[in-house]
Amino acid sequence: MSTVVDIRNLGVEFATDAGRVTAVDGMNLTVAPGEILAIVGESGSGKSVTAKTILGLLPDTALTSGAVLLSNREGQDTHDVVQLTGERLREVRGRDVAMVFQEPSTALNPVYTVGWQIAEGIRAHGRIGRRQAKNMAVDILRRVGIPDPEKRVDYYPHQFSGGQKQRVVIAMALVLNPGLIVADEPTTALDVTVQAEILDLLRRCRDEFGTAIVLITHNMGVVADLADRVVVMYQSKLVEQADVETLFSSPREEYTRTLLGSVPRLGNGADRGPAPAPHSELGTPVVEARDLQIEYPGRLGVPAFRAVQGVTFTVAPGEVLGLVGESGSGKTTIGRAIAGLTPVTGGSLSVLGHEMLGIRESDFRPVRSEIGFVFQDPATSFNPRLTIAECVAEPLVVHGRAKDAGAARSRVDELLEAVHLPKAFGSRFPHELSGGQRQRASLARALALEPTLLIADEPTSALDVSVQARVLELFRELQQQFGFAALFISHDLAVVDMLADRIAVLLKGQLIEVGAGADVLGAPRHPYTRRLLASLPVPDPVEQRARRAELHRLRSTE
Amino acid sequence: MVFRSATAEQQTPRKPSLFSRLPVVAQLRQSVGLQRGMLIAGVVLTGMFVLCALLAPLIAPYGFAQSRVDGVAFGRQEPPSAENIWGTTVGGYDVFSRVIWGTQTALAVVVIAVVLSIFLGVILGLVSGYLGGWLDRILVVIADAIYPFPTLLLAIVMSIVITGGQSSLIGGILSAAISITVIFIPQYFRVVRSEVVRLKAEAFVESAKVIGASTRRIMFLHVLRNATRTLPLIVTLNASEAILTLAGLGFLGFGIAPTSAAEWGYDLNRALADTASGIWWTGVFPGVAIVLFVLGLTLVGESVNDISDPRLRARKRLKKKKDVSA
Amino acid sequence: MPRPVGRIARCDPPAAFRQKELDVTTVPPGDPVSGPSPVSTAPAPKKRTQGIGLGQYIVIRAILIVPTVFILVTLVFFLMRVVGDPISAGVGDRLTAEQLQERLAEAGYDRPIYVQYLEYLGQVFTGNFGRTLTDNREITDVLLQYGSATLELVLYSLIVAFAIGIPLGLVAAYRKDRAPDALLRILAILAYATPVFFAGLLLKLVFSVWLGILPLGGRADTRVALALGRIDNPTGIYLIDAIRLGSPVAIGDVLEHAVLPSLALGLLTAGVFLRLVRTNVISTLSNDYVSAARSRGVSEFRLVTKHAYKPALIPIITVMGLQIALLLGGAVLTETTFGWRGLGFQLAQYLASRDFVAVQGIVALLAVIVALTNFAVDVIAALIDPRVRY
Amino acid sequence: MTSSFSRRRRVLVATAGISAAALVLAGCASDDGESTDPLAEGGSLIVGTTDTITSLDPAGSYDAGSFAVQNQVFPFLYNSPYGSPDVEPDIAESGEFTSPTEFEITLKEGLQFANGNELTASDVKFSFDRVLSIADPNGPSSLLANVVGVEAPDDQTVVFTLKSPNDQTFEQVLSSPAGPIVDEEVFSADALTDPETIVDGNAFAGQYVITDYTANEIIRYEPNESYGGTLPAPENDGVTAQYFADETSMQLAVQEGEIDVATRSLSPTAIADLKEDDNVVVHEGPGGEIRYIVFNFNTQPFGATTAEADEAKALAVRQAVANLIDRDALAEDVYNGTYTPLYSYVPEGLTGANEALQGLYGDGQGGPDAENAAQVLADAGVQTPVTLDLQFSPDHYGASSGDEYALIKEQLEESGLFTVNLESTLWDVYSSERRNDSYPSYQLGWFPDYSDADNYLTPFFLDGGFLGNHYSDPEVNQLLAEQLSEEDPAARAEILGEIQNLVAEDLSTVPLLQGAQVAVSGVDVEGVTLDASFKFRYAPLSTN
Repeated sequence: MSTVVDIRNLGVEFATDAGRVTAVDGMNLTVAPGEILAIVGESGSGKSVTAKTILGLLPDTALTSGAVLLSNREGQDTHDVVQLTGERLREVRGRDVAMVFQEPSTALNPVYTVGWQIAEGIRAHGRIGRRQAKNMAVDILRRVGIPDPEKRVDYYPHQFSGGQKQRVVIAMALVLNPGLIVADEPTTALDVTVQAEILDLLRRCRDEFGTAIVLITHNMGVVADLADRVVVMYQSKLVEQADVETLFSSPREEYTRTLLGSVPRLGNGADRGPAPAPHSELGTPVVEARDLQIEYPGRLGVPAFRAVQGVTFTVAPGEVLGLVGESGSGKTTIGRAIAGLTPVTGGSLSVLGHEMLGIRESDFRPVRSEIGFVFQDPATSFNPRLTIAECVAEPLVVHGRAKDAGAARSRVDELLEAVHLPKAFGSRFPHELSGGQRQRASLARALALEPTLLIADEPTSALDVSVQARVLELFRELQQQFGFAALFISHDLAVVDMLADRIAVLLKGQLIEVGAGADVLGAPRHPYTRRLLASLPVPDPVEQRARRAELHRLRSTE
Repeated sequence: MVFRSATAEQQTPRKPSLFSRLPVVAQLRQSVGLQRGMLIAGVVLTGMFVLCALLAPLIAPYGFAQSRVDGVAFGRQEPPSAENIWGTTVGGYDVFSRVIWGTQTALAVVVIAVVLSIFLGVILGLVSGYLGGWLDRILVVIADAIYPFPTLLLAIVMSIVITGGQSSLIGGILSAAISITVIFIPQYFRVVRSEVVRLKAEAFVESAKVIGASTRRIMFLHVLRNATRTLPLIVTLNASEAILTLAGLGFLGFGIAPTSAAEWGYDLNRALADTASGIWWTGVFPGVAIVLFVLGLTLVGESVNDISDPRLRARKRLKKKKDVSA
Repeated sequence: MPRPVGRIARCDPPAAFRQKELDVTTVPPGDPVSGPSPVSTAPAPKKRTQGIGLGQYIVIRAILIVPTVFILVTLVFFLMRVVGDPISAGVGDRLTAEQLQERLAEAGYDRPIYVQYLEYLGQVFTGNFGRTLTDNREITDVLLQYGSATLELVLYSLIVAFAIGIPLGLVAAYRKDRAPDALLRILAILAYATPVFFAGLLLKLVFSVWLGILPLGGRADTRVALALGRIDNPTGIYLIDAIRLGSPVAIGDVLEHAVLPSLALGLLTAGVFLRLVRTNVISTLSNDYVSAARSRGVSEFRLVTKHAYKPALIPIITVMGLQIALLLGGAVLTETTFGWRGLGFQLAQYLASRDFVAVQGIVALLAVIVALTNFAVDVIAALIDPRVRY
Repeated sequence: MTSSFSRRRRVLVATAGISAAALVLAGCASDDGESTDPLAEGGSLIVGTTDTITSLDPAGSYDAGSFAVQNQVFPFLYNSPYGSPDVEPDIAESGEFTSPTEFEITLKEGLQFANGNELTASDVKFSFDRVLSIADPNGPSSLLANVVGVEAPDDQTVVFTLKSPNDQTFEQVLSSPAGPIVDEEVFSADALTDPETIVDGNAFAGQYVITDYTANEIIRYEPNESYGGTLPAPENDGVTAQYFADETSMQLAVQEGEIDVATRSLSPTAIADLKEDDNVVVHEGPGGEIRYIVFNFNTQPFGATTAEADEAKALAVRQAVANLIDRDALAEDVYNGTYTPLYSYVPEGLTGANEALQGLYGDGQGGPDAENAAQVLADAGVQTPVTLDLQFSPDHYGASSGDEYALIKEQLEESGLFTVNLESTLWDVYSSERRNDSYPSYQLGWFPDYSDADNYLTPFFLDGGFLGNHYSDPEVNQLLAEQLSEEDPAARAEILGEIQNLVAEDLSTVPLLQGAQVAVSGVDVEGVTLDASFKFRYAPLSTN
């Protein structure tokens, strides 16, 4: 059989503020009908641009060269999307190729019902009555697994959960039964448990609808789970192309090997050396939470939102506690409460011997020198108007260890060195550093006063995998060097597994399981933990197939 | 959201010179095509008026309250001639000279009003936004109440209150400027406050808090320095509004007396009665001056706004390989 | 209120925005075109799903009108007391100092200001706004008579503004940074850079003086006005009254008189609307859901007029509400320019004669209108936004 | 309908056609074919004005705009016949001083209001009593300061008891804004009466009745058949008064023939323009309005409370000013002849007026004379230039005040004898500040309550007058009292002349200009009467 899409020598350039930027260079690839092709790569590798080119969705500022030959499902009709414009391009979109977007909450128009939005796509391709279009919408919603579609076809996007929204987006893509779906990071915005369901749905798309899928992702686990064939992109170019088993088992290119090697894997935590002693033997806990409750006050008649309800745990000196949970589980709230950013509303939380319930800021301020905090987003955690050196010196200045940033410079240099940043970076501004470099600087700042407790709130979730691996490595190194206790917050079990001595699992504000890393990950007691573990795709197609079966078993038993 | 600040930043690999980071200049460098054209047109127009204001004594052939030269009166409502190139007003003054001198009045009012309102508005917005509490709530309610109120009416009442009805040059300019300030403060207050509230939740402010920095240090070192991002834009837009308000005051007869200063709104007011008699030159010239000055400032303001907003900024469309060298 | 994510979240209804502010507070989101897409995203910000009901929201919003009106009335009361009194202003050049004092005392203006203030509040509380001092009319009568004139003018202007501003705004947004956009924007800026009185002057010069096809000012010819005054229970909105009168000549005359003032005021507002629609539609056009719709083959016309327009409407309407309130301010100048006897014209007169009772009454009404408009706009925005509705 | 079928009318008809179609579509057109055109009724004379009306109720107004209306519809005991400043009985049969402080009036027989109510002495008493008892802040009660009480012993007789004896101005007072006679069955005795009540009650007994009244927009007058006064019956079948919001529209309206007469007030520019227009006639007549500069005797240069107080020098300064003023230039350049030079305190046209200042100052012909001015100052030993603070109000006496005072400043400074600090202040502050001695010299204007020379003298120059400029001259006080009760008109005129001469020497004020009454009418309009009564009457107007 022929191909659904045949990309030949594709080049894309953009006009940006910095001038001309090449996004895709000399790209060649084909997708066969019913095939799932994954394009992987880190940010800026050009994978998303490639995907958008297939639909002719690039903005005016892009200049495209080469050809993207798109065939319809039956394979009789082929168009070069690059050459198409206006009405002809519009006809192809949705009929021959459709797209699934990364963020379902932005890909759905908030002010129209999902039924209307699905019907828009249908009615754009031929004279189809309103009623008939709606029937088609109900039908497709049912097929992507939306319960009670007759009623929910008239719902607005915000009335669906995140996973259901993504199902709706997929339904929209499927409704005209195109031969190809381009899925741009379709699960990145979702929690792992939901991600597994969406991946199943995409697999069904192929199996039931016979649709080919171009899957754009950075997540090697997702690739291993779903793809038939993989294309690796790096710096606008295609570096390697292979079927999925081959790629994971014997990657040819150095870059692919690095990429695969950077992916954190479950079970790697075991090599951290001897299992830590029970924490009670390590002295007075640095953090001790007993029946901790945290509420966010409601605005104007809204009942208060209880983010954390009755959580009890401790962090011993020198210990790394990993706090894991999906979005909304309250893990970030706990971290913020320990740092005194969010007030505690009930129970007890003792931080370095200070009871946080009802504490006054002025009483807590001196204690802050003992606490370091690393924020999730390195882009926003630095004052853009201060240099890196000034930012890192800030704790020293505030706590009177140095008169001003200049006086602290030698100490700042030491710190930068400790986080493997060149001294010269101190005089740069935050935006002149890459994400990984900024996160290192963030670590340097957090460690400036040699704190006894470090709180790291998803410190690597905004970073590419290879960068993430290096930052995590650094974190571990520093922890061993300085011996601080740490609360490491993450949604990624594999990441936590790499660092944490003990792991605590949160579900909807409640602590459902806590224990040594190996115990929690190796022999989870709580069904949620088990499902969480099983949902996490591993970067190994063979193993992942087995895990998928395990997940299905778990789901069916629940 | 995560990538917000990444956008503008990633594209500047080197630290640009101070000059090129100045508002307007920075945007001019970033702009392309029509957007650039509009910005340049705005800058040129505005610059022209500022020059006129500075060089008024050189440009204007006569004084703004001069009705005769060498003892010979110009005559009243004389049509444009060699002596009075844009004719004379009903008061017997030279229209051209009054239009030129009028730039001085307009500029003075704009500068005073904008400076005063920025100063007060920023302080209030910062304190209110960062500290919150009852002070914040009260200020917000007051600002909300005043904000949508027709500015001109407020300006009229304020100008009566401030001058006690007197309209000398300094008094007139000051009162117009202060009246306009009173209207603008809520605007600056709201902009700065919302910016401060946004910044308050930013990671870098929280990280300063975690470090243990004092409230004052956070407010001034971390928040204030970042909250002023949007001010250049509001300044240009408000400057144009200030001119319109001044003209409106003058038009309604609450402005500056003709013998104290030249003021376009006043001249327009007087010219209104001339329309039915077909005397167009007394009104058209000062009117066009207002329109062009406001147009210039608005073009600058809006272009700066569009260019600083990546969603609205135009970028060069790439042509086929031919002009790669360009 | 649930706080929806993203752009629309910034249109916090109670804190009404003005168009300029809306633009500048708009935090640039990830630049959609500056480079290839980022790989990883942080988990979406947590959204609070439980919110108050629409009904409750409306009630709270309605209650908020009270302090707004109260503040404005208070402000105007004290400001007006500082500026002078209507008696000195009215008959000050014919009375001796003693006679003047006597009259001031009789009117009660020599009492402490807070006593006068409390008395005024008490009156207002009972719905008694008093009588104008200069022409001894019930404030409510004044408001009804001139309010309807202003209402008529504002309605015409809004028709002009909507008819011009919205379609052209959509065109400009769609043809962003091309010639039509630049042209439309310059025209829009010209429309609001031109003081309404200057626009009025030019319009009058051209259409009334030179071409002689439209009247210079007023709301109707003498005969028409006389006839309109004679019908039973006139609405004060001349067009309606003229239709009730059943005279085509009267309708034509009334409409003719409305052309120039509504153009002058309407064009000004149209310029603002155009810019507002353009900015917001450009911003929604860059949203994923528009790309998503485009990826399904929805036509560009529908993308602009439906998919991008309706979400953009929420901020647009919020700001438009404010603009409508500001129209009232513009009405002062327009009415003065065209001799259109409405609230604005009358307010300027009363201000000049320092008739503070009248000014307070009109300002209180303006404040109520402004507050009600904002309220209505918030409710409409809430109705458009299903996230609030459900 | 009026003459010219203007350009606009044609367009109007065109739009009317369209809207007729719309009407039919809307189903709103009146279906009875016989119904007359609702617009036909206003087909009589239209008079335009930019006046504003404070109140239709005479007790609540003391201004020209309101009085102009009241004059058409309310009867007076005394009124001025067309063409004369002096008054004669109107609805009064006769009136005389029965004792020095009692003025007795006999009413005509069979007087009635348009609503059929009889007009008796009781109504007269009611009318004056309510003005005094309501004493509205905007009302004319101060005009009746001399009235102690009013009695109506029978239906035809009214007796006024006065404070000062033999008040020769009292007949004039009866024709003033305090004098309209109202219907006691319609008007309230202790509160102002709404225009609606007055119009609905048809409580009119003047030359006209009002049939339609929209405040400050439109008033429809119909002739009053039951008017029993001495003024002639209206020459027209009704007048519609249109109140314009701006003079430009009115100017165009009269040019286009949409209105037949335009009265107060048109700008000097407009009048100059209209004089060139063949379609309209510009009528001018003497005006009662005067403009003058007041000197504050305490704070003017060398005034009584200044550091270098010197009465002679202060007088010299005033005289120098009077010498330097070029009234012709002011009248022609600034006002295009809508004001005329005023050389005395009583305007030309009134009985007893003279030109006291013309001979005393300037070149003797009315023109300025810088040498005289220099001489006066030098004789008094005043060092020149004298710094003079001169105030004017930009918003009370018309927009041309600014031009007027700019020119005065020029005239004074041109000689090199003065340095003038010209300042302007909005009216409300101005009118209180001037009483507080804040302004050494300042602009004022005056519009008479009634057309008698006394009204231009007593309020100004008698001790305790409204000027409050600390001018006091016992001789003037004495003469003012004398003229008031002098029954012989010739003797009285002589005293009035003497007063003017005395004040002209002392220069309590420097009179500048006298307003001309101006009306513009279509060429086919007759009967425009602008006389020294300063009342614009609708009754003589007619079209042919």
